Amino acid sequence: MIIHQILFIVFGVICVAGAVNLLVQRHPINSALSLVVVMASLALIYLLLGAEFVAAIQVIVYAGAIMVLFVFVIMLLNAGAEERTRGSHFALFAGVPGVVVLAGTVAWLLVHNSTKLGGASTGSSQNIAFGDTHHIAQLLFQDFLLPFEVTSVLILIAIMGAVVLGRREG
Amino acid sequence: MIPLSWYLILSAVLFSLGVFGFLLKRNIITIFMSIELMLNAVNLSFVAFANYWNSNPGKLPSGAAIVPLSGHVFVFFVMVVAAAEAAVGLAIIISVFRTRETLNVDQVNLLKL
Amino acid sequence: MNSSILTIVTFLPAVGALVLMLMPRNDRALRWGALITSLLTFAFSLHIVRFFDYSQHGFQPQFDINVPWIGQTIHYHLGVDGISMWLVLLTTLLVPLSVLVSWKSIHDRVKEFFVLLLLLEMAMIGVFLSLDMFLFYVFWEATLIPMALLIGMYGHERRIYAAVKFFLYTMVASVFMLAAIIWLYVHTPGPQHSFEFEAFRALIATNGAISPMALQWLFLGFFIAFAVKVPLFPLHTWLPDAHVEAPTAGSVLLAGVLLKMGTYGLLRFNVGMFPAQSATNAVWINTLAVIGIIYGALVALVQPNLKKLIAYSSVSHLGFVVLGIFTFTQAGTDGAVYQMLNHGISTGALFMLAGMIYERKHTYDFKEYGGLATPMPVYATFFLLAVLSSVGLPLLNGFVGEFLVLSGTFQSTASHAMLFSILGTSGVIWGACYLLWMYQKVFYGQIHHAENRTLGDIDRRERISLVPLVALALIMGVASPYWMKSIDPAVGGTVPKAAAQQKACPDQCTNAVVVPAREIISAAAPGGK
Amino acid sequence: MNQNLNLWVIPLLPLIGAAINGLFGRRFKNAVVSTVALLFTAASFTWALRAVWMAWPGSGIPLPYIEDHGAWIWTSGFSAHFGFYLDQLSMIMVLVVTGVGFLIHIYSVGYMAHEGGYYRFFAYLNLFMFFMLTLVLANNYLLMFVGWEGVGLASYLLIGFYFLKDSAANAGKKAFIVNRIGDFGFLIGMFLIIKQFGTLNYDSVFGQIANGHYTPEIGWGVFTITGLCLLFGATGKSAQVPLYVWLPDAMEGPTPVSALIHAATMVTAGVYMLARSHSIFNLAPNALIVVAVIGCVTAIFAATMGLAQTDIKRVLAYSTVSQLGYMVLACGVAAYAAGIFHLMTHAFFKALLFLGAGSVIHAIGGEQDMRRMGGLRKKIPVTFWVMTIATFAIAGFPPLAGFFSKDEILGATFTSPHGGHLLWAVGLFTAGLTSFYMFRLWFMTFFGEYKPDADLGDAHLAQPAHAAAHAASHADNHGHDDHSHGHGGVHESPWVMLLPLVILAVQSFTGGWVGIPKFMGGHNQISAFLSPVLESPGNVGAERLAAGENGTLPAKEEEHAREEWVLAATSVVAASLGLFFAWLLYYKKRDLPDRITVKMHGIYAMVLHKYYVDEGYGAIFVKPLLALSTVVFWRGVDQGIIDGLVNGAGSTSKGIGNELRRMQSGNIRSYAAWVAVGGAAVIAFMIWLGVSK
Amino acid sequence: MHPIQTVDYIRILPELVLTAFGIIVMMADPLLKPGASRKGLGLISLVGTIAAIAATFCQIAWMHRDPSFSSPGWFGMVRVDNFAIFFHLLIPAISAICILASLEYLDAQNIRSGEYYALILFGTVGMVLMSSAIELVLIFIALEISSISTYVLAGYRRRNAGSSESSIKYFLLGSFATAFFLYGVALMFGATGSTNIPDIQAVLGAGNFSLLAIAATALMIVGLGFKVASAPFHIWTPDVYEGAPAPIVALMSTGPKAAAFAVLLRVLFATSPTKWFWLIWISAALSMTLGNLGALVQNNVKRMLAYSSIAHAGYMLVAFAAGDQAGKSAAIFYTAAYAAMNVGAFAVVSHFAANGERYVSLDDYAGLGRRSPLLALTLTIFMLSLIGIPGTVGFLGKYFVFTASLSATAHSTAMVWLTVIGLINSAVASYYYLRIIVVMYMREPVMAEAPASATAPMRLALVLAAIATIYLGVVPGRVWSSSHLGAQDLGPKENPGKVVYQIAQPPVPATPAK
Repeated sequence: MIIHQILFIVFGVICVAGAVNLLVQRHPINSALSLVVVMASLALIYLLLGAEFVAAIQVIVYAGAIMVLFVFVIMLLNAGAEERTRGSHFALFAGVPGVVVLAGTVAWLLVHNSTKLGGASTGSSQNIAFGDTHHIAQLLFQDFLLPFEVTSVLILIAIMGAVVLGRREG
Repeated sequence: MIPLSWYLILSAVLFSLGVFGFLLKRNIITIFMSIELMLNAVNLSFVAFANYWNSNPGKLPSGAAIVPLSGHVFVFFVMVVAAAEAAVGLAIIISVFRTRETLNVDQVNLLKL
Repeated sequence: MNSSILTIVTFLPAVGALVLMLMPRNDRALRWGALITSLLTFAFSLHIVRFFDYSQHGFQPQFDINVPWIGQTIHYHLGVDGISMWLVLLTTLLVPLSVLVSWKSIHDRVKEFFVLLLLLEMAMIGVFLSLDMFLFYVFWEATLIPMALLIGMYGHERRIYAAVKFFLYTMVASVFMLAAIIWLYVHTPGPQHSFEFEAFRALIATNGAISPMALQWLFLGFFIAFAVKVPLFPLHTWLPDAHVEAPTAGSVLLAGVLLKMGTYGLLRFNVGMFPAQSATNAVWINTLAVIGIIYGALVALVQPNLKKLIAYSSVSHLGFVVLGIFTFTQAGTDGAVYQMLNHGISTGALFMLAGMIYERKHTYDFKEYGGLATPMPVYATFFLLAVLSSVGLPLLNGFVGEFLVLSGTFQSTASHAMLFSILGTSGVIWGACYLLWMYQKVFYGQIHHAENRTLGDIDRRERISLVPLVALALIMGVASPYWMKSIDPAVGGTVPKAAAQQKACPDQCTNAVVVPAREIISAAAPGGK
Repeated sequence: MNQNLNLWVIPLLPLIGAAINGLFGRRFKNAVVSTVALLFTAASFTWALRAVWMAWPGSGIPLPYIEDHGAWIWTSGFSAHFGFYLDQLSMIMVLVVTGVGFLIHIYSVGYMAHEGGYYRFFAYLNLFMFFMLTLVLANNYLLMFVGWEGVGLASYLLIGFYFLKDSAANAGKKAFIVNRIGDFGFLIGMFLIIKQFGTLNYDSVFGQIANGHYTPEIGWGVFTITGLCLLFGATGKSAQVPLYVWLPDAMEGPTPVSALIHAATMVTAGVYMLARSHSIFNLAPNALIVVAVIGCVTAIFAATMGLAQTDIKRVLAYSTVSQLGYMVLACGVAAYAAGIFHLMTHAFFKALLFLGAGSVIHAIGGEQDMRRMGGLRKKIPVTFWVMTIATFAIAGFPPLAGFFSKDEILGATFTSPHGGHLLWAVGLFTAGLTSFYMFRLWFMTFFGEYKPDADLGDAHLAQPAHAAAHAASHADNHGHDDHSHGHGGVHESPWVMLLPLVILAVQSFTGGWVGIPKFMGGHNQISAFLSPVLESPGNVGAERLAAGENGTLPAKEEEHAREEWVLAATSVVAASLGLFFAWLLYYKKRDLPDRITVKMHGIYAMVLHKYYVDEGYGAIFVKPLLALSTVVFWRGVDQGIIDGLVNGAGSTSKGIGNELRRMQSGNIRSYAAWVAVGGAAVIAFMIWLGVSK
Repeated sequence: MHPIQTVDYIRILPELVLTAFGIIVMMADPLLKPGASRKGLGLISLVGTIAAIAATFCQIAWMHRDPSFSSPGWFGMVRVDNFAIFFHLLIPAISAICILASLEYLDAQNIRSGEYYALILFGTVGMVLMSSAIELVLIFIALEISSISTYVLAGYRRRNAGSSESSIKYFLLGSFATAFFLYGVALMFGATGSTNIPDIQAVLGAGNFSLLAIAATALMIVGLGFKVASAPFHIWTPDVYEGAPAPIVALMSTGPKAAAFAVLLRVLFATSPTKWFWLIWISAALSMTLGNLGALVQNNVKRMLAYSSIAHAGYMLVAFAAGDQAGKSAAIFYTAAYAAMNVGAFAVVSHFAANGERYVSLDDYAGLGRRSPLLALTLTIFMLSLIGIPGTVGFLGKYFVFTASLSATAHSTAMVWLTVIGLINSAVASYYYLRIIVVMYMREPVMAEAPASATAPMRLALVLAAIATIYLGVVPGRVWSSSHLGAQDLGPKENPGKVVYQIAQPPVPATPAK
């Protein structure tokens, strides 16, 4: 299935490029757009992995809703390009190597275990579209009913929190 | 056949880039975006593992079958939470901006030592 | 009554403190309240002496009360033996006197003062009565706070430094004891572990139950906590500061009781639980004790400050106690216990006296004194008696203890005991030096400061507070068997090995032609037949 | 048979007196105070007489008589009781103490009449009596030690009676501390006895020695060490070298005190103790030698110091030290009975001398410097005569008391096997010196002209530096016994003071007759009386004792008698020489002493300054010790090292805390970096652990 | 399809009750006048927390009747065992006291907004749920609920720059850490195929402890370590605590922390203690040391208490490191102990801080013993407890922890050392707690006027906290035995439903005196 590999590589590269661009761009709006790129390509990778439902809400919720919110706030606050202040040497000189170590360790671990983990099957074997809405819904409204319901509380406080913080001093 | 580790490494790379973003970006909103990036990376891992368990069905010691889809469900919840966090987080950012008139984290350091 | 008397004695002060806390801020009523509470406690503690069974030998706690407290393993276990009984009595005696000496000197935050004082009393009594190590530690630490607050709230210029130093010194040291206690606890045979003193003792006595190395560390864990409290050289530097800054009542109780907690701990727990480790460590401990005796005295000799001098004298005196304990002879240990009481009385009296002069002069500096015997003859007399008691003049209490300690040490088979005894005996010289020097500085010579000419002599309240101590100094100097009859058998439980080694003492009156007082002897000295 | 002597009454009576006066005396009139004090002392004396009478050898009460009043210190390992012990030795002591004590009480009534703190004085004096009687009557060493320390206390209080004067306060303190140094030895000695015998009771200690088949130690055994320790104790109390320094200073006390405590009774306690412990010493020949040497050295040393003193009481003080040296010497040559005999006679004449001196001082208004006296013979005749008797007695002229006792000691010394002749020679020379300085005192005080306003400049001294010191020391001494009398009228003392003088004079005269040796035709009753108690060791004095007592060796007795006549004669000659030189220098050619001192100012200054012993002690022990304590211990170890470490630990923690808080930069990115670094570390560490397993 | 049974609703009864009250408060808020005091709402929410406690007792009763109550419910999502019950009681109680303290605080700060209470209630829902959730999804959501509500509450003093800074710091770093946690969950899912804790435990227990699982554990430790403020993830704590409103600090330093510890206990003991022993050991030692040394030099009381909270997390981790039954019990007990004293301490701070949180510096406390003896007394009690003076719960907490660590059979030498480090630390710590006492009692007041006297609810809060501190310090038997029972429901030897929670203290055989 070479096409899958090619697709993965293409979207993977776009993904990483978007992420790097997020870091490189100085204006938040550019960063936000880069993030949208990352998310979109991730949605495609999800599709490669057979996660249709996830791919769909990735686009709808993330790229659609959340990123709009970001852009909205950026506009609202009229955020300009960030100035390169030197607030933290520690982040640069200890944090960056730290992350490199972190990433290196995880990468080594994954490569090391890659044989054991085997390959991701995409549409090859038994249940191609195992991540479709039907199955998800069954899970979500039975096994994961409680979390789902509890999410309502989460959203409630998110709304309330946003209202409380966002409204003018009364 | 794409090795699972490819996905995972992609996920790890994205996660690390997210962390770098947090460490290196000055704009609070961008930093928040970096966090979103990290969450996305995590989601990728979930989906990849779900795929893995789907293709390598197994049983738990309790006798029940492994449900690969719970990875997807997890991603769903992560997104919900991310959305909620985004709402609150951006509200907090607005609140900070109101008091400090800046979005530069390096200048949000009243509390220290 | 017999099973609850210890509980009553321990917690009556706390109840009093609670009542005081709820009372309105009427200073007079508060003072009386504290006085009555402490006197009641004293009266109840007399019950112990009255109904104590003097025929028991070894470590046999009486008036036992033992009920589970926290879970199955931590017990509320109080008991009294011949040693702790007198220390409790000393405590209950000194507290009312402390209330009396604070009558006028404390006029600010009176309520807090007496509440703290009574809480302190509860904790101190608890320390001496606890037979459950957990409970012991609880009371042990509980003494810390009221004392630190008394110093810090009612002390003099450098009070905060002194209070904090006192607190940290003791706190740091006692956590090691806590570690040792817990370690022992978890190694008591399960499944139901125990904090019982006896259980610890049995555990340690069990061959091979604990490695020698661990035993050594445990010993040190206990030792350091007690050594700081004693205080043993070189852990003594908190003491002068604490004393100088403390209010009179604080000093009295600090010197009179709190230091005894250290020596009591050494005797009961270090020697009582770790006989073998005590023996192997005795050499350096005794060395420190002897250094303490001489060093404390020498430093006392050059102090320009009355209270500091008395404080260093405590270092010296407590050195005798430690020496007596760690040479493991019956006489020496008897003497050490006796010396604990003596020191409480004589140094307590000295601190009370120092406080009285402070109330008049607001300084402890010798330079401000001189010639006070003329305006204050009664005061001078009391002071002289206290000094003599402290010097160890025969027929006063100090001598009995010192002599027994030193002669016991001399007879001891512990290594270098004879040398320690000789060096320790030199303490009688030093003691005379610094105390007489002090007495002269304060009372003799011409009056150099005009205002000293008109100093009032001590009034009735002050006399009442001093008389018991001075009287006790005399009585304990001539009638020591009354105390020994309970101390000696109890000590016999702690140093049984040493007691066995002791040569059987030939009868004292074989050649006596007339023994008019045979009955008195046998009455005074149980087991002395 | 089973008569109860109730010895406890003897010490208790003065104690009651002391208590009454001490507690309530402030509100009493002087008359009441003195009545109480005298009453209880007299009662005590009476009771002592009764006890002695009842227990007199042959009266049916076996000696030693012991009574026990229960435990004082009791432990299952060791105990000491309140017990009293009466034998021949304590009979003599108790009579001397109560008798002389009573007389001095009477004297004090007059002498102290105008002093402040009258009640205090008598309370102390009674207290002293209590302790002294406890000392001599105790039936064990520990109770003896009670008295021993107690008399030290009384001495401290009485020396410091004029506590407003720094010199008096200092002297009291010095006395107590120096005594304590001696007590140190006594204590160690007691520890050794306990170690050896398990008890401190006389009867069982001596009983064990008697039944223990001990042989005298060769070398340095436990008895020798014990003996030396006890000796050290005795040197403190009895003012022997090297601890004699307190006694001259003790003259700061009122004169009756000097008479009672620092001449007649307390200072002899050491001798008593040595005699009491003779069983131990008899087993320790080496210790005896040391005792003898100490005694001898003290005798000559103090006598030389006495030569140059100008303070009348100080002369007497050195003389006391010197005489105590004799007594110790006697003990050292195992002539314990002789020592006790001298103790007794010395108590009489030295008390008399002091009281007489007191009378003189009293008469001329508190002046103590002999150079301001002179010609008092006519003005205070009674005093003059009693002093004359005392002076001749101490100088050793027969048939006065001092002659017999001193002769006995010198005789015993001569026959002692341990370097006896040398010791004897020194003793003899000392006797001459004693005679000299005593007559010097006598002449300076009572003969010549009365010169109350004599200029005390540096007439004696060529070197101004010494003069300054001299003057300073005199300034201190001025105004002793600050009487309210004026300077002018010299008057005889009142009868209450003279009465004891007269009685003591009689005793000084006749007191020695109980010890007239055999060779003079006497019976030496005192020696016979004491012999059951004070046996000498077999190898030291048995021969002499045998000769003196039973006459079992008639051949030798003859030879001895001749020898002893010679010895007695020599000592009389020595005394006479002393008298002659004193007459020459201080009566006939009064300018001669000044000339001599100018010529020999080095030696003179040295003697005058008591060989700089006090200064030496100060420089060698006291000052370095104080400096050590202050600089090294207190400032150095305590505040520097220990507190430095403690506070250092505190500030180090704070320092670390201050460094650590820099972690808290306030920057979110830094914080995130911490989390990231921490996370990296955690993962790397756990993976490493997982892999390495 | 299994129908959802009544018992399942009982299993989430406290959450339901709290949510209901939260909604009531939220709905009632707009009905009140904008500038009016929201005290009524506070009282309603107080009732809500009490109702939650009552609901928990209902659960206990149910458990008594039906042992299967403790088996997982809601399709394996929650398990209300003794462990959960412990926190179901503890957390609403904490919230209740914080609400009591807030009633006065909000008035003093002129904050007139009822959402405050609603947020507390909803946050409590999350915390309560965290303790009973056994599915990582649910744990994650519950964690987010409690976190988000505290993010918002931390920024509630909106006029204050410090408050919003605290909020943003907490929010950004919290989300950052959550991402780590999630990553760990993802890896764990990959390693075991499940996100259900009992399943994970079963898989790992069966010997399939792959490196992936180790990495997953490590990442979850990072995330949860952040929530409990253990070193080296403690770094946010002082800043956030300093800026947040004092009653909220009282809440967030105890409630979410206790809940996070509950999760940590669930998660860590689902894996094998040998894997993370050294990690926790180091973290414990570091937390104690860094926390205490940092606190030594603080002058701001809130900040000092923040550092102290780091140190206390360290003590709790010591109990974790012990790893056995005793250790788990000790950790559980310690959460309650710490809650009692710390809520009290912050309640005093919040009362004393006055309008605008002006008085939070140590110097402001000078002479408090004179100006306001009762307030000083209560603060003293809490400080003594934090020091670990016997007679207070702080001492017993430490005692249980160190007993556990010394009795640990695995790594016993290392545990002895950890104990020694801990004990020395607690001695060092006594310095800065003592400093507050010293300042209150031994310095002369700088400000003449007494602080405003506490309102009745604040008094009630203080009294309750003080009573809890002392009561638990003197007779902890009941709480200790329930924490012990709770510990039995954790870890490999798990046997749900077997041990029934007991309300009464287990009967003690009367030990004869001798």
